[in-house]
Amino acid sequence: MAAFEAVVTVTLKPEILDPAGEATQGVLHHMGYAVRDLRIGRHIRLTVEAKDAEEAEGLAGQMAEELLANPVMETFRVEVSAL
Amino acid sequence: MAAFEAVVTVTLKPEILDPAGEATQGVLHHMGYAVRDLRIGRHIRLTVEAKDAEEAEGLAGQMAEELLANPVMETFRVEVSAL
Amino acid sequence: MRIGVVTFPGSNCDTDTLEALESLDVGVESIWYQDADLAQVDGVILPGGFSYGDYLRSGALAAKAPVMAAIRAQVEEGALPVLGICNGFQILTESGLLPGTLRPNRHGEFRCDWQTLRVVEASPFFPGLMPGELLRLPIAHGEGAFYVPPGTLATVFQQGEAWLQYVDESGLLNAVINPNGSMANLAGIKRGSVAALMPHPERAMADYLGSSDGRRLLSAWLKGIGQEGSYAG
Amino acid sequence: MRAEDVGLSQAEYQRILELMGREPNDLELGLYGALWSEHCSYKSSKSLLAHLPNRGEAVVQGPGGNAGVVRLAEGVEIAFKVESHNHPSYVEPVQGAATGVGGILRDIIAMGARPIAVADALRFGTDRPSMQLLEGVVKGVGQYGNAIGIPTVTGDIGFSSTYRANPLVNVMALGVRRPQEAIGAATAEPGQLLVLVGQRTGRDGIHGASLLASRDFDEESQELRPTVQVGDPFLGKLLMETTLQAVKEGLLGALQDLGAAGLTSAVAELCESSGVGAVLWLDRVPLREPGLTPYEIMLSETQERMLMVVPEGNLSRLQAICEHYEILATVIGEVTVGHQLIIHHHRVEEAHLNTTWLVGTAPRRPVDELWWDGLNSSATLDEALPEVPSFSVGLLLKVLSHLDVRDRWSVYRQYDSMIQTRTVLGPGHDAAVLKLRGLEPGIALTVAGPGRWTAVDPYAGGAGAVYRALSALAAQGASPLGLTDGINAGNPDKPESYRAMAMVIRGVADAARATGVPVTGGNVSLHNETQGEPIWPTVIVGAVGRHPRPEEPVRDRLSEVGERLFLLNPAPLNWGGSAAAWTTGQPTAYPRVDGDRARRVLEAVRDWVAAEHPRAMRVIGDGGLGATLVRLWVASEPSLGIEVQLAEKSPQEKTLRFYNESPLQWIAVLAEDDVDRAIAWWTRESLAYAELGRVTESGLCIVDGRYQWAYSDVMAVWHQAYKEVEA
Ligand SMILES: Nc1ncnc2c1ncn2[C@@H]1O[C@H](COP(=O)(O)OP(=O)(O)O)[C@@H](O)[C@H]1O
Ligand SMILES: [Mg+2]
Repeated sequence: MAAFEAVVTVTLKPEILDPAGEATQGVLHHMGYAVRDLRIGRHIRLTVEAKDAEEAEGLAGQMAEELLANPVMETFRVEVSAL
Repeated sequence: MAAFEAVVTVTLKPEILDPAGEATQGVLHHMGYAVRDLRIGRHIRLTVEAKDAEEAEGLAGQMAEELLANPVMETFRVEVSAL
Repeated sequence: MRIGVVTFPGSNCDTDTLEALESLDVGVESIWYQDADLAQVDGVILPGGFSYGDYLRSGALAAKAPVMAAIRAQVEEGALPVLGICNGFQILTESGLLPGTLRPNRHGEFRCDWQTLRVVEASPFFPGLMPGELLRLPIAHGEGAFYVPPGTLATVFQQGEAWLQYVDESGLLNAVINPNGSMANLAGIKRGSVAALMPHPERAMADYLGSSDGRRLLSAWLKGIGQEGSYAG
Repeated sequence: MRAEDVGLSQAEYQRILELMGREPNDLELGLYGALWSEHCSYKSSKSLLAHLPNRGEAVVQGPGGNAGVVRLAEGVEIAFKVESHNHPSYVEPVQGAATGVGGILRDIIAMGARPIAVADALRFGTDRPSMQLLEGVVKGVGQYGNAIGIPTVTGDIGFSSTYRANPLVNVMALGVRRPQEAIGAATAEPGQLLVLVGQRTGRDGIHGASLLASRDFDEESQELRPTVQVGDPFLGKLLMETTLQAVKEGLLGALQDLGAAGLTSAVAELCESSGVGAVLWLDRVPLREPGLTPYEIMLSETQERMLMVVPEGNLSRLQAICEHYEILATVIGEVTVGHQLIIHHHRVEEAHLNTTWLVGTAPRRPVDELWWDGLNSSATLDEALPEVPSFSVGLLLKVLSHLDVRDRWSVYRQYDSMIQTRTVLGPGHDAAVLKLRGLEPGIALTVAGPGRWTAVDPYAGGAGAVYRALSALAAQGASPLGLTDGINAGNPDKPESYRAMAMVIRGVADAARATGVPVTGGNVSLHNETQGEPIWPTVIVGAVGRHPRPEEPVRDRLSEVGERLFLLNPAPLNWGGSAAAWTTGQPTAYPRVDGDRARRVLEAVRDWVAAEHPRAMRVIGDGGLGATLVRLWVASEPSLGIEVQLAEKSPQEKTLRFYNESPLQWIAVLAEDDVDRAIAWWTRESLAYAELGRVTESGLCIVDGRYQWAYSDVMAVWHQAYKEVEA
């Protein structure tokens, strides 16, 4: 068993409204920045014990599916690295 | 000018408490996952116009400094890619 | 005397604050966040509640509003008295007019309740509010834990910036009574002519609402503005 | 597209063919599907709801509008209604609950009223996943209410495993307006413009009404899941201010919120209630993502939108207000003479329908009057008493930790209950009390509806919910102005579910009629059924009353040693539907009470309280007399105690007295000096009472001199947060 760092990036599906993103973008416009399509997601990092990277990735994916992301409105991506 | 995608990842400094992260980790434990050090940050993605990647990165960094991250408790990282 | 109450997009305690001031017989003016003209007012309140839905971080988006640049200029220039309530506190730390920041509550929940507070230090901006005095005021916030980086808390106290603390009903500091995990139980901070607190004095203007201590606090602030000469010190 | 794809039966499709004289195209079929859905047309319940009494002195607007309206005082009117958001809250608890709050607030705003209070009534299962759902829902209610700045001043929570896959999220909202600000959907006139204000339209919640909320939950509905609607309280606040400003300036000809079935139901209901037609230019509707079809635009349930009907001359002023608040306003159509709804998209006529067909002639299930008449006299359920446990110290602790009885504090402290500075009594009391500035009478409001009662007798439980709500008003000396009811039940196509729903409605109707309080609006949520298991039929009754002196509400705690405790209107000993009965596993039928007598008791108690202002009052609620005594006690100084003597002799009878939850009972706390006068009053009004005991300085609760509980023991069970449920 070894410790792995997993980063689960959870983002809203493109068709889902992101009120926080819109408000933030609006203020950036007021500040003079020409940005668009600003969307705010979650960056979740955790440490998990597994026998190899593959297993760690599997575990993190499972956690994302069951808890960290809500599949009706979000998608996620998992990246794993050894610690 | 070209469009670039910038991802600003904002994370809490290590010494800052993360109640949401703790709560999430607690639920994962209940569900039987042995995780630790779970921390939740923000994953902000946006599109910005710039003449090259370097300028795009500079702009995103500026936005992060001025608005997207609070330097008292957060740090950030910027990644830029062409669209 | 005229007091301006700023309305940011989505502000929701602005009306309560205007009404509280009116009940104290002071002239009031509602200031829209895009206005940069503060010539008509002797003091400004940044009200509580939410602004911009408190998206991103509470107070972060409002801190970039044009009116905040004007407030900053006047604060730096002379002594525009500014009082931040709850969200107003968050806006003031986000804009750097007050030290530190307000983290999400320790327990991760929004918390609405009654709370006893103790005055840490007297201030010329609040004549009559004496050190050790207790106030009972409502709190309502999700991000109210005052935080300054390690090693800087002592400075806050040394410089007289620690203003109000959460205490138990007998006035004692204790960790259990701390509603949000705030450092040193701090509930209010002041710096120069700027003061701010997480609790809501405008909600405690009559006994039938549970307390009149908000009336005491706001009256003291108005009195301080009335005696403007005292700021020089 | 086929009829089934939009939730219509073959018979309904045939009816459409008859009406139109041709086949509808896909868009037209979609509109029928939405408007003839259970959720929008009330096809199964409308004929039942028609039996609810809805007239009264104070009624300004009965059912039919977006919310009922009653008169509080000269120049002040109150709009209020309850709405459900059950299915969406199961799919996404935070957003489902948040958009539920946003939705009912827009109903109130659509009447020209400024929302000043929210009350949430929640029902969940009892397992750990249900507690997580609860956490999400509570977060969602708070997220929207707190951010938009409307206090959540009361609510209620109940539990049963039947709500596990069908949690209930019913939200009531209340607003105030001046009569000259009255507006609604019934006053649109030909030539006026249809202006869509607020959020850009996306693919959110398409088919939410027709499929998600109008069918049982099963494997199939997983696939039909519409895109989740996300609430934006920030935009909601801007939209609210914009709308109320436009109303105040008299700019609008009519006003309608966009709720279930979005633009479709907003336009159709507006046309139908105003007796006009409309032309829509869908290509003008601002979109959040490109490429939405006319079908999607018409059925999208994107939140934070309002439909304003504006005389052309007022348009520029309206646009100026919208610009100030940085909110979008777009002319998307025009009101026309007649009843035709014509929908264009890029100059192509995409649909041409008669709005009367869409709304007025929507099918409804008829009610056999004989059958209806029989509902309340149906053979009373088994009245034989089961084995009732003996009185014991342990039973009270068990009842106090029952999920339905516990302190709701862990939930309501997450809600801003004081914003707007009118809250004199907020959550944690039988009724909330609000004081309006510059007005003598205040508002008392409450919600009630234990599923435990309707579960064992839908009729008596429905009536009991009304009595319970009215008892809370009476305990404040407040006069009821109106009721709103949220009916939640299973699949109406199943005879037992349909009958249960009908019995609940009958119970509400009979109690409302007997007490003379009109029902001015409400909501029906059916198909709360998953894989064949329906929820307990559940009604949420909201009551609004005029409080005689809001600055001095009647308290609900003990204030000093020597105060005397009385049980007002003690009920015949009964076990039915009580938390104790469910705890020990042997619930029996909930008691039925005589309506005329209920009215007399309620009026007598209200008049007595208003005139004599007792030290404290508390309605006998969840957990019966025992739990109610505890609530009084723990709200007081811990040094105070209670000493009670029960008149009942046998240990079983004591248990029945201590835990029965029959309606229309109160604990009254009196100053020693007031006791004689109170007894004289009660006697004159033939109000029965039993002396319970007195307030002591022991810090203990003692019954019959031998059963005793310490403050800390009681708090340890009663004050637990819901998270601490056993797995
Ligand atoms: N249980 C009920 N009791 C009384 N009136 C009801 C009930 N259910 C619905 N109504 C009335 O029927 C009308 C339509 O309700 P609804 O479709 O929920 O309105 P909205 O579309 O604004 O949400 C409203 O006027 C409502 O008050
Ligand atoms: Mg409506």
